[in-house]
Amino acid sequence: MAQRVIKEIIDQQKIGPGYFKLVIKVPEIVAQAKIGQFVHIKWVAEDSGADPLLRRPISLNRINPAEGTMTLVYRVVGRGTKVLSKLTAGDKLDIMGPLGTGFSISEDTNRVLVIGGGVGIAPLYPLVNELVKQNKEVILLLGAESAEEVIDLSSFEEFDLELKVATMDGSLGREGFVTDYLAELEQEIDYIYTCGPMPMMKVIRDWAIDSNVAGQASLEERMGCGTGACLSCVCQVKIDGKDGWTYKKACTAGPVFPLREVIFDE
Amino acid sequence: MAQRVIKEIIDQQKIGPGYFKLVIKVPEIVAQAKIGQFVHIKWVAEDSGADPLLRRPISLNRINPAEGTMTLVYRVVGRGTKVLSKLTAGDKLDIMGPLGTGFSISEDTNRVLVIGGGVGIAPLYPLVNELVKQNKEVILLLGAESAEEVIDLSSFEEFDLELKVATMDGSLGREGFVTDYLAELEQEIDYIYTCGPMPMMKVIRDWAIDSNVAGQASLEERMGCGTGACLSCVCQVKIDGKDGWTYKKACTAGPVFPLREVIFDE
Amino acid sequence: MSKVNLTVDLNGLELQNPVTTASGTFGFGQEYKNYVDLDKLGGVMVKGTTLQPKKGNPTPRIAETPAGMLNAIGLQNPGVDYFIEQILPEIKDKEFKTIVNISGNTIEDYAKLAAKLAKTEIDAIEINISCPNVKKGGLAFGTEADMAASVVQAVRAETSLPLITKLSPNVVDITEIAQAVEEAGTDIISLINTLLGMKIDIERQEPILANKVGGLSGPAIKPVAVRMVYQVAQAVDIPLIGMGGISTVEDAIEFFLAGANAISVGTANFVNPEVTMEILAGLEEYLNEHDYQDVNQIVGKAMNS
Amino acid sequence: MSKVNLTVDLNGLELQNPVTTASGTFGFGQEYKNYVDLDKLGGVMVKGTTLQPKKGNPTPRIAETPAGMLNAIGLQNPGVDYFIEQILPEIKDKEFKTIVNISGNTIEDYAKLAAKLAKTEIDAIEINISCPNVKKGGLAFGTEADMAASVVQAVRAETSLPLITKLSPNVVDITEIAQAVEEAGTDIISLINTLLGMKIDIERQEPILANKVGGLSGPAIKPVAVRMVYQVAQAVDIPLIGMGGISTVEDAIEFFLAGANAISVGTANFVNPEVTMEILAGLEEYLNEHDYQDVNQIVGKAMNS
Ligand SMILES: Cc1cc2nc3c(=O)[nH]c(=O)nc-3n(C[C@H](O)[C@H](O)[C@H](O)COP(=O)(O)OP(=O)(O)OC[C@H]3O[C@@H](n4cnc5c(N)ncnc54)[C@H](O)[C@@H]3O)c2cc1C
Ligand SMILES: Cc1cc2nc3c(=O)[nH]c(=O)nc-3n(C[C@H](O)[C@H](O)[C@H](O)COP(=O)(O)OP(=O)(O)OC[C@H]3O[C@@H](n4cnc5c(N)ncnc54)[C@H](O)[C@@H]3O)c2cc1C
Ligand SMILES: Cc1cc2nc3c(=O)[nH]c(=O)nc-3n(C[C@H](O)[C@H](O)[C@H](O)COP(=O)(O)O)c2cc1C
Ligand SMILES: Cc1cc2nc3c(=O)[nH]c(=O)nc-3n(C[C@H](O)[C@H](O)[C@H](O)COP(=O)(O)O)c2cc1C
Ligand code: FES
Ligand code: FES
Repeated sequence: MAQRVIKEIIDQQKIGPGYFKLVIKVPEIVAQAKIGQFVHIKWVAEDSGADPLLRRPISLNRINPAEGTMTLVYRVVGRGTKVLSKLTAGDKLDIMGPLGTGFSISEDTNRVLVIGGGVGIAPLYPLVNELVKQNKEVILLLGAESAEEVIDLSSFEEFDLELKVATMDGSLGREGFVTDYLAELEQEIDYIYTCGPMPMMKVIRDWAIDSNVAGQASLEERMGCGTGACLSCVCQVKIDGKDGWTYKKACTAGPVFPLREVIFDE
Repeated sequence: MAQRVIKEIIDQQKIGPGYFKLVIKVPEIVAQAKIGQFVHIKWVAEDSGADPLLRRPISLNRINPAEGTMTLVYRVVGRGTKVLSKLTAGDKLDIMGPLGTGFSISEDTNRVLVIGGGVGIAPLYPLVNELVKQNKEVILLLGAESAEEVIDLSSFEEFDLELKVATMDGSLGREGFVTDYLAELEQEIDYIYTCGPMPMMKVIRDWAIDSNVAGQASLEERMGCGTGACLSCVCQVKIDGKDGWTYKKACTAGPVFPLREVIFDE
Repeated sequence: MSKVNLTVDLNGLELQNPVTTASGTFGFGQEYKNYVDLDKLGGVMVKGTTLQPKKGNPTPRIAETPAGMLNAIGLQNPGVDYFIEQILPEIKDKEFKTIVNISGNTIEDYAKLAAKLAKTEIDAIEINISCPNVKKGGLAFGTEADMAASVVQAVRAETSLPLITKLSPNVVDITEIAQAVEEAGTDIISLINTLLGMKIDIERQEPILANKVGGLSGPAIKPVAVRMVYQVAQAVDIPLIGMGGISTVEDAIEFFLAGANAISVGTANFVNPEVTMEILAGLEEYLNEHDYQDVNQIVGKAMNS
Repeated sequence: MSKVNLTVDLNGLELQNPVTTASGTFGFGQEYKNYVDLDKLGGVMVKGTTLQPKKGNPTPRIAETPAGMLNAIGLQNPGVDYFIEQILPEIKDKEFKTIVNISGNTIEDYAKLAAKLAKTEIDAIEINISCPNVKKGGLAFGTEADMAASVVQAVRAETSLPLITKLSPNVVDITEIAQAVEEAGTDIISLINTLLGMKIDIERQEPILANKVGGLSGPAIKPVAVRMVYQVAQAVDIPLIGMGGISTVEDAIEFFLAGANAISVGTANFVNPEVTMEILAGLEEYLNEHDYQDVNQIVGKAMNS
């Protein structure tokens, strides 16, 4: 059951250009958190007024029930994340979570493709960890602007999996889009998981449809409440029926949706 | 010439129940500051948004040109002062100053009465210091809720002057209003300076009119700009002429006005 | 702390306390059950309901603004029939009053909605007159006294349920609209709905909301809301439910003092899902500290100051 | 940084750049000379001026609200004659355009003010139509199209100075008023004036402002202002001066993109007295970074998106 707690930050580090990793102890939330879920957070500072007003949704990057901690990895893109990046150990965070419907892993899949792009790599660590634990054969494709922005690279390298990296500036792995690897996949795969920029996920979805492979995608949409009440976070998802699609709430039905059913702003 | 600078706080201490003393190095401003003037300040914090919005006017409690520092003493009464009280050395303050027309000292006065009430004592230290330096005979009356709220008491005690204290709870000096001393003044006085709550200053003004003693009072009014542009800070001051009074701007013509000409919300 | 009376009687609609949640910000209540003891709320204005299901607007549907937010949800909702059959059964036994916020594009829409709801176990209808009247070129019903009154009359004719009419703030003189809907038979007035606003993305050089314009809510609009409650309280004799930017108990008290008999919390639920419970506790404390026995004692206190 | 053109021609009123200061927030300019290089401003709308000197309202005259402030100064000013004789001589040689904001309670007031100012060396008149019309029971001139138009016509008849009409946001349809004043002969429209608001002191249980209600300004109202500029830009053919909550260059750019040809900074001067200079520098930077040669190129860019 999701709840709201206010807790002190244990640690915050800059981990790349505009990338930050924040650790916080919230046993209540961690105990229930599942892979692919997120928290809806707000910094608590002495002069926190009503500006900025809203919470910010951030995925769980590490879920550590033993220690009761969770890690969030985020990129500074606007005011809210900027404020967040200035907080240090001891500062407080107001957290709602765990929220949403995360990734699910089917027993029937064996060879699994995981593709992350940019900050979209953040929620993939717990997923990959679980896939490996369940002895799936994992092919992990990571894309980013530059080597410094490939989140959790060293952690992924410790797993027994096939790892390929593409960077736009060529500073690590192949130069170009991570999706360029798709055409070269040598083995059949059973399932795809992806999180990253919309254009990337669109390419992957089209490939998945062509290749007849099912999968899951984690989406982003602006959120008000985070609990399903405000209907601001809806995503277009295909369904059978009159119009062929419906709006589903990213904060409750998502953020993870069936890859091939997602309609990306088209 | 007043200016705007953003500088780091050197020190902040709690000096009484809800009373704080803040030291900041602003040589540009200190070099020009005169007794009775004020600064118009705003905290600068990472998450400073537009709420709270406005600056806060605070009087100069210590002006130290040798070190380039100034001291502000203030009481927490609302959101702005609360935020301010949480800042520590290294945090930044956005300061406009020095502002306003402060106290003036006439060569013709000799025996001078200075009366401060509550946080209104804050701007009186530089005044008393100057009066003593000019060899005036100073009678200083200080009033507050309790002993802990008598700002700068030990500093005043170092001066060669007549000092009397009244507290509402009787924890220091006489129990009751500082204005109770007025009736018992043994010597004629030439001039009065006062700063404090409006009811106190009203009693003092009436006494000054009755006793035919001139003086100066430092007033408070809500301020927008602090530079004379917005007309929010006006005080009613008597003048010769049609209506007998006019509105004068506390931020430029004041905050110090001729005591007997002030009309207090009547 | 001694016990104070928090029950309010809004012209027949009795609330166990005057703290309600604003339509569109609290879903159907259930969405907040992890954070709020729903049974402690005075009332829940459920999400705006229309005759037919509505998909709503494309996204982005919200944007953040200084101390506020814009929304253009576009009244996404499953339609009144679905509400009656699927949702109402789940909430009707709650302690809070279930108030259904209805929206239409013609007077007939409103009348039909009222007729359907009149037969159910809901506690009251809230008429959202900020919707565009398609027959009048999209002008909102709530911006002209006679249009507003016609909607209320049409709904009144269909039901004896307590009627709340929710005013739009995008008008010159809110008291004129308030008096018109009072005369047309509303039992209660709620105010304010959102102010029309816009935010532009300066990199993409286009409005952030897919719908371009949206409704401004949150602390930013509180001064406008307090002013309107204050004005309407002096202009009508029926009870008011005040809202617009309420985020703390201090905000709520401002509305009571301005003349509101009950209050509604909207955007603040997003910021702090527990805010309604905090307001409720804070209200009792304020009343106690100021020696009141009854919340009704502070209603309109700032009016004759 | 390559040089970009910042001059704007507002239907005959040429500004060296589109950054001006809003009436009532910048005095007569001189008050900010320690903080701002006044000669670098596009224009200064001086404090609202009336026929007779006005003492204004009792204090408190301002109150802080979430991301905004309320003011009820009550048009304190020394009167138009004093302005012409004592103040104008000191500012008329400045590089910025001197724009005199005029207020009246009757149409004749406005006409007389215009007649007096027509003979001086000011650069333009800004008509504040948010003032109450005493003959119409205090309804603001700016809330009805025909009243607004009458004021503009009366002023137009007295002067060939560039005329700016400043719209009130407290209306249902701002485009209707805009079109009426355009037709009545205004050269330029400025918008928005303040929204009517109130704040209550919950300890004293009365409104904070001595005048009870006041005008809401600052970042809180920016979304409303941007929306209105966007709407009016599509409804009229004359240039617009946009304002309402502009505190940063990003805010200013929102207004240009929405359709403003120039902008005005009000409340933000109080918060940061150097804000106009920062906006000016930031504007050049934005234009450079986005490869524009001329600020006029971005005007209305969000309109047809
Ligand atoms: C379920 C979910 C999980 C996410 N996980 C992560 C993560 O692990 N790491 C990370 O860096 N980012 C993540 N994001 C994106 C993150 O929420 C935004 O980058 C962040 O809200 C931007 O806030 P800001 O104040 O810096 O930007 P601003 O642009 O100033 O924000 C303004 C408003 O827009 C919203 N907004 C802006 N961009 C986005 C976006 N991409 N998605 C949703 N709302 C947005 C903000 O929440 C805010 O309400 C996630 C988003 C969602 C929906
Ligand atoms: C010239 C001058 C000198 C001052 N010097 C001192 C000083 O040395 N020490 C000190 O403790 N206080 C001083 N004050 C009062 C101080 O400015 C207020 O206590 C402070 O602004 C309150 O801010 P707040 O946010 O805590 O209160 P809030 O009530 O939250 O403030 C809301 C708004 O009201 C204004 N306001 C509230 N109370 C006052 C007040 N008494 N005077 C002016 N504006 C007010 C605030 O500035 C703000 O705009 C002085 C005031 C003036 C005008
Ligand atoms: C996301 C959102 C959706 C809303 N939907 C509705 C609605 O369906 N019907 C309605 O009458 N008001 C709706 N409103 C308006 C609110 O009920 C309320 O009147 C307004 O937001 C002001 O209150 P607040 O500032 O506390 O949010 C909505 C507001 C928001 C923020
Ligand atoms: C203290 C104050 C005084 C004002 N006086 C006037 C005035 O005399 N005439 C006028 O047309 N507008 C006046 N205004 C309105 C501003 O010019 C401006 O339209 C409004 O404040 C919105 O802009 P802002 O949010 O940038 O302040 C005043 C505003 C403030 C805050
Ligand atoms: S964020 Fe409110 S419904 Fe999803
Ligand atoms: S504070 Fe603006 S004139 Fe004094």
